[in-house]
Amino acid sequence: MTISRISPTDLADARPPEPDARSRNWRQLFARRFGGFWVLAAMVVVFSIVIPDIFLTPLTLQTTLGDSAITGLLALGVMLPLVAGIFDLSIAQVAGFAMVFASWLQERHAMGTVEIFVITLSASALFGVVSALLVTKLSVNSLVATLGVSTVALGVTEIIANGNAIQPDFDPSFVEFGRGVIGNIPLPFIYVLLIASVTYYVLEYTTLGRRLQATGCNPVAARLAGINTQRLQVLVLLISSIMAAFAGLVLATKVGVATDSTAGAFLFPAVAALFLGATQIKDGPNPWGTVLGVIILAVGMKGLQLMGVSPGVGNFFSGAVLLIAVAISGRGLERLH
Amino acid sequence: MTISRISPTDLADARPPEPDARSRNWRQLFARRFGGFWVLAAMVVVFSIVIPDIFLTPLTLQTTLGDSAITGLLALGVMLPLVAGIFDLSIAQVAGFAMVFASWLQERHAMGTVEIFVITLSASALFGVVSALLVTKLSVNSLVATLGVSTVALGVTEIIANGNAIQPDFDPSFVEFGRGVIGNIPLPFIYVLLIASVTYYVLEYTTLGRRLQATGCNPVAARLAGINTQRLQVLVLLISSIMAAFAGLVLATKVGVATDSTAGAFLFPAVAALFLGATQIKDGPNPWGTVLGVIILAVGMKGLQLMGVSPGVGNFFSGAVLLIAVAISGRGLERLH
Amino acid sequence: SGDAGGGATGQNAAAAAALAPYLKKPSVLPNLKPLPQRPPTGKTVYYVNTGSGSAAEIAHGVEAAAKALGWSYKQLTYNVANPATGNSAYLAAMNAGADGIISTGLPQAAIRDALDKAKAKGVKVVLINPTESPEGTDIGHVGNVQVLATAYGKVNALAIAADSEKSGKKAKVAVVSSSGIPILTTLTDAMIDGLKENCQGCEVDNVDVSAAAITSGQASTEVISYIQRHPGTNYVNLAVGAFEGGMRSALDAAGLKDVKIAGTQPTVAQNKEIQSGDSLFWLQVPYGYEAWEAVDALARSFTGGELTTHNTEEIPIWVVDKTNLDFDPKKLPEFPTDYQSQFAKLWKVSPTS
Amino acid sequence: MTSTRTSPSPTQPVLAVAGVSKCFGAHRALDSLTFDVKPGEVHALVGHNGSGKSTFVKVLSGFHTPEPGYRAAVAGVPMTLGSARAAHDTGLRFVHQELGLVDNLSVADNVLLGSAFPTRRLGRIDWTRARRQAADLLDRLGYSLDVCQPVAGLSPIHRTAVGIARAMHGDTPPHVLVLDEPTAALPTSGVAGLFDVVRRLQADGIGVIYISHHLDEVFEIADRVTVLRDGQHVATVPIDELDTDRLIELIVGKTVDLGRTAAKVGVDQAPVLEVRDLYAAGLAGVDFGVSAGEVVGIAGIAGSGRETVAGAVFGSLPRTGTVSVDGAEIRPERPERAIEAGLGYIGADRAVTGLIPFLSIRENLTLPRLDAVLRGFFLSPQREARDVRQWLQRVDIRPADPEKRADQLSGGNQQKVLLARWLRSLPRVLLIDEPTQGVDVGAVERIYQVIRQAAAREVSFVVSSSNSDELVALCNRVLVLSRGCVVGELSGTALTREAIDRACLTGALTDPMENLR
Ligand SMILES: Nc1ncnc2c1ncn2[C@@H]1O[C@H](COP(=O)(O)OP(=O)(O)OP(=O)(O)O)[C@@H](O)[C@H]1O
Ligand SMILES: Nc1ncnc2c1ncn2[C@@H]1O[C@H](COP(=O)(O)OP(=O)(O)OP(=O)(O)O)[C@@H](O)[C@H]1O
Ligand SMILES: [Mg+2]
Ligand SMILES: [Mg+2]
Repeated sequence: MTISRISPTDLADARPPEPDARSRNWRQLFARRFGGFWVLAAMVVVFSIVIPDIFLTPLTLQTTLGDSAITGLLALGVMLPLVAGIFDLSIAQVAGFAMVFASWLQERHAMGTVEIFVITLSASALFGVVSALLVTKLSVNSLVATLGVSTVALGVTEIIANGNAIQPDFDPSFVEFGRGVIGNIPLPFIYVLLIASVTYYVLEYTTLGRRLQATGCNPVAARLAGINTQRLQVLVLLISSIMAAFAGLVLATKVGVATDSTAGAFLFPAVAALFLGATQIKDGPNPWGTVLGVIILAVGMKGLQLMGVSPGVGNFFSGAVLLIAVAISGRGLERLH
Repeated sequence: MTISRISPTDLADARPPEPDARSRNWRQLFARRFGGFWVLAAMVVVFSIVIPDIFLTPLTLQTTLGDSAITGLLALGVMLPLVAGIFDLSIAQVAGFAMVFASWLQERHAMGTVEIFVITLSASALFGVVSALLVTKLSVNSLVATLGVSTVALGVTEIIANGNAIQPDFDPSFVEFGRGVIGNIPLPFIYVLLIASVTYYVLEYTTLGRRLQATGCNPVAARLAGINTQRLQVLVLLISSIMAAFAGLVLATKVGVATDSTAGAFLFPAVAALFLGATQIKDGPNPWGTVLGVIILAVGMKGLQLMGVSPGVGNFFSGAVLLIAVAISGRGLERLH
Repeated sequence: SGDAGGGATGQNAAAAAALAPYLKKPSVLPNLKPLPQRPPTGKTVYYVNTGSGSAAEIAHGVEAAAKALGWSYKQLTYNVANPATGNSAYLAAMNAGADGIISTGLPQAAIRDALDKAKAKGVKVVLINPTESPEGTDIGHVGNVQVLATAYGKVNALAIAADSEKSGKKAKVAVVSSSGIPILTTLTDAMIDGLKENCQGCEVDNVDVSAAAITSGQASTEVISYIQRHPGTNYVNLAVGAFEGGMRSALDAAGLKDVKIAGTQPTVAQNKEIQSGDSLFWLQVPYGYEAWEAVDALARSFTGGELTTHNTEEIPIWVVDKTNLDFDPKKLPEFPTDYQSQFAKLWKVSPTS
Repeated sequence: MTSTRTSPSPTQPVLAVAGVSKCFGAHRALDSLTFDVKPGEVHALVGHNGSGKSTFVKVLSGFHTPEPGYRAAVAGVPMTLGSARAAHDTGLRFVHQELGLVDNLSVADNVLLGSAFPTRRLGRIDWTRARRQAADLLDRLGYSLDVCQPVAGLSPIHRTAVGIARAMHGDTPPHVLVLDEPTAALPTSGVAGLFDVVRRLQADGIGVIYISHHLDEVFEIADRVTVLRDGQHVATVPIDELDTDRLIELIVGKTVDLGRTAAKVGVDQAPVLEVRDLYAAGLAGVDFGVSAGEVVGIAGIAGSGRETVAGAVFGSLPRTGTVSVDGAEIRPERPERAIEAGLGYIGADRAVTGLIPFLSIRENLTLPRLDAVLRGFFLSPQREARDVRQWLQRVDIRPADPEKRADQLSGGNQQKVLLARWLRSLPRVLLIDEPTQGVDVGAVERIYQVIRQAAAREVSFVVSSSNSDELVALCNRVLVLSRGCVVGELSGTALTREAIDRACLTGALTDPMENLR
């Protein structure tokens, strides 16, 4: 028994079914969520005019992507738990732990690549386990739990490093893992793309992804819709600590010297890229938006470094770009409220 | 997405303090919310046994309180906006800006104390204004806005400092402002106590405080109830930037040398103390809990330093204390979920 | 350790004598040969800059020296927090046609890639004040850290011994170091040796301060805790001026007004403290001179000489205390006297062309 | 609450607006509305879900800023819309659909929050006076409750009371009071109390805008009715010129018959859901069974435990006792187990317990049963969209845009999304609190139909409702609760509105516990 009248909403019903989510994203990308692309394009144009000979080179592409890969890995590592409503502040220090621990295993115990990989990832996952216990069993707010775990991880790292800069002799093959290049694309950035792709598919096209999003938006309702929200929280915290450890291993092989203060500095840039990305492509934290955010900030920094401006200008610029992009695309952050 | 968990709903579980709030607080203090006091007492006992001659001295008291004062000022500066549901990440870098800017005004322009005070506080308040515009006019999430403002503030500070340590010649009276001692209590710690008292009074006993709490608990309901939540958000962001500037001025006079990297390092400790304090005395962020959190962490660090442990142990310890205290008093953080 | 000798023994008096040369502003360059001919013009030299205060001094020096040689000077910045960007800056410099690259503050392991490429391309690299000893023979160094740390340790010991002699109190020295800067153990060891030789009954110990405390100017709180543990400490010696932020005010506030502050590599802040009497002495580092030396190494390698000429060379040391502070403490001192024209003469160019 | 001002002349409206529009993006939620209220008049505003009623209220209250080009006047004085302060100062007062209470604060706080707290020196709140003011206000409205308790634990009646008390608080009495679905969560007894209050305000010359989907209420209290449809003004008619059928026709464009669920045959077969010895907040040992395809109603006055049965059985509330589905027992407080076993649950508080904000209607709808839209391991957007569109039609969600954010839907449409979510996942037993809370009369019919269709396909229902007509229309059998116990069961011809109401009241009078005291 249908209601016999025509209203605007009824007419709307007559529209053809929505095209699938992917093509919609691409339409949005150049319609509603385009702020970041314009900012990126503007920067590329400006730098190409100001420093054409050194900016417009394959090397710039390669080093920009390479330099930003760690930030990207960490930003994606923060993103996944955030989708499920958990803010993991420990990620940078866990990466630092993995970096120092792996280097120490090689330097002190001359371990092989596989052992280093396995032991480092497992040890780092323990931090995720602690966070997960605190968040699920003791109902501690995730920011608080991971801030505490972050500080403990830093302490452990400092104790291991004992103040030294550790210079391991990794296997050449393992060094390639952090320093390799395919075409002009550094391997670490390829990891970023791979992880973003996997995360994207999981979030958009799997049951797990849908459940993570629901948990993040309203954990009570998600639980009453049959989602084991605690198990998901444990899962994302484990994954983020393992992703952090992975980033730490890349960092160890890429940089070649491990100190306890290296990784901590990546937290703010990673979070900035993530937040910037949360206004791009779709509402809220999302993998491709995050990658775009990473690239925007990296290109800006790169251009300024090539112009030789002082690092202070770099920070001023990063902050300003974040604010401008967010202001342009502001609405996307509603979901962060 | 659920950065909302960080701020709005949770942090003020704010059982409304009725007239008898004070006496109830004191009862709670030794009943439900006692975790921190036990941790503090345990530490004092342990250190008094292990290192009695150097721990139990007026100098220890004085330096512990003095060292923790900046952390305390910043923690209180983050606390007030947090009650109203706003997480101000920019506070440490704004303090850094104030420190460097004030020192620069003296060194470069030989300004007098009053001018320095007025100009520094006003200039720093501009950062609060920018955050407020972003948060209220463009609906940008407060974490994102203040992260951006924080980065810009750091950039401006670096540009002013230009990589150097600035050593101003402040008036002796102004130097006293940061270095004075009354009895064994350093002036900066007295500022912490004063600000905590005023904040406590405002939050617990005034209309403004009640409205701030309502805004933090449920901004939509608060707006529907006729509260001008945007004006309150502007207000707290202005106050927090001014409190940050105040902390920066104390830091400038206390330390005597201003660098662009000084203040940033206080963010994590301040937030840790605040979170620790949010489990103490009453549920959610509160002034006296924050002060207690600051003191717990400071006493622990001081004791460890006096025992001569390596710096890494200090971080390990801070993280562990935060986690243990939060775990003991965990129930207070239930609301954060 | 050692008897309570004390007082004005002959040994302590010898310290003052041994210190005297270091109190004079250095005026001659270390023993350097003139170049065989004027170096080729038109070279491009890149400075990879961290943006710190001392890096800015060095940048000015490199620019001036390059100008004197008719070279073009360019700079690239990098982010110290992300060591990978240093490597990238090197690659960008080579890509843009650098003939020589000079940098400060980058561990060799972090730029290994770039160093390999530089070697392959024949681009000359000079590192100034690196945190480690040079690897191999194809990298130029200015300010060999091992050599310098030993020299700095010795001179610091002399200066403290001399002051101890003057005041009649035995020195009990706390050397503030961060184990993150491993070379500081060398400096401490040299100081121990130096004091043993010149100051009977004096003691030295390390205070290990965390890297975070240093950057946030909180080293002072750890130092005060150290002094609480080791009462009687009367000298605080800092390996880097930046460690000193707020030390005087913190010591004063803790009632430790008698503890004297001294050290190496001051910033303008420490030199102002010498003037105001808040610091005892500081060993100055001639950043401009180091920059010219780095360019000198490049010039030598372009004229058939050795890039590694300065690799193990001592940098001129100048101990500045209240008695010999003769420069505006708002700027870092430039020495050795007239070093620019001395280099110009060695390079067979006019000093300001 | 007597007016000290010069009363506006009886002919001059206390509130008059014209040309008020509000757009959300491309969606025009309110289209050039003209509306007025006279002093002492109750002007009802009705319309289907999403027709723009709450939007209008939020525009008046300054929560939303309207599109330019409107005119507005309060008691003849022109005013600007879009500022909460201006709205309050000119004498407009609101009880919003979601009431807008801050759960963590006390009753007194909530009453005084928007206006001024009484203060002493240094701006210190005078708690004694504050509590007295709040208590007096509630007292004058005919409610007595402890003003120090947090509103989080209050019953719906008292929450509504707090909302009204807050609206009435202030130095100047209001010109206009706006009540947006104040009775959606109220039991019948509460409605009568509310009307007493409204009549008293009316007598004071206050104009009242009254929004409700309960048309009997409209006929009882309103002087005039304005009907909205899709944001557009349909008609404004004095109540005397209307009857129920005519009003329904104005709202939905046709007449509606809610019908009655066919009697269930074969009720004696083994129960699908069996509840034994259920204890929970407000429940003191409840037993019942539900057989396949049966619709069992739960009736009872407020506080009888009616509100907690569904949540306790499902496990969203703590409970003791046994709950089994098809003979398999379900552990308490494990909603995911309950769902696996075949239960579904829609709570009365949809914003907290049901809706996932930020996610689209589509994502909200399919959440508990995603397997149906999988292709292999991955979700198939095409399948999902097709599936969801069916349900948008079936329960009449407006706008029928699967990608619309669920939290931007009107209250009634949110309820429909949740119903569709659970009907779609075809549980063995669906537990619903207040199934048509806030749902317009046209959609109610739709929802009943869908429930009946599902029941015909062997889905069982437990429906607790404060609306006796609803229970009669929907249920095969109704259990009457009182003080936490089942005191009666009505079915077949015995199942009438009068019988339910009588049983509810007598149950409360003949309390089994009374004899023990
Ligand atoms: N914040 C918003 N953003 C976008 N659309 C909105 C928003 N608020 C309301 N709408 C839309 O405006 C229209 C009118 O909603 P409104 O809440 O006024 O309906 P209503 O008449 O009160 O319905 P109900 O009887 O269900 O409460 C609906 O289509 C709704 O989806
Ligand atoms: N989740 C809860 N937490 C704390 N107390 C609660 C909770 N739910 C209900 N209560 C309290 O339990 C008591 C019973 O609640 P209920 O809603 O059944 O009251 P009631 O008798 O129906 O009152 P009214 O007739 O006014 O509706 C009330 O005092 C209520 O405040
Ligand atoms: Mg409505
Ligand atoms: Mg009730």
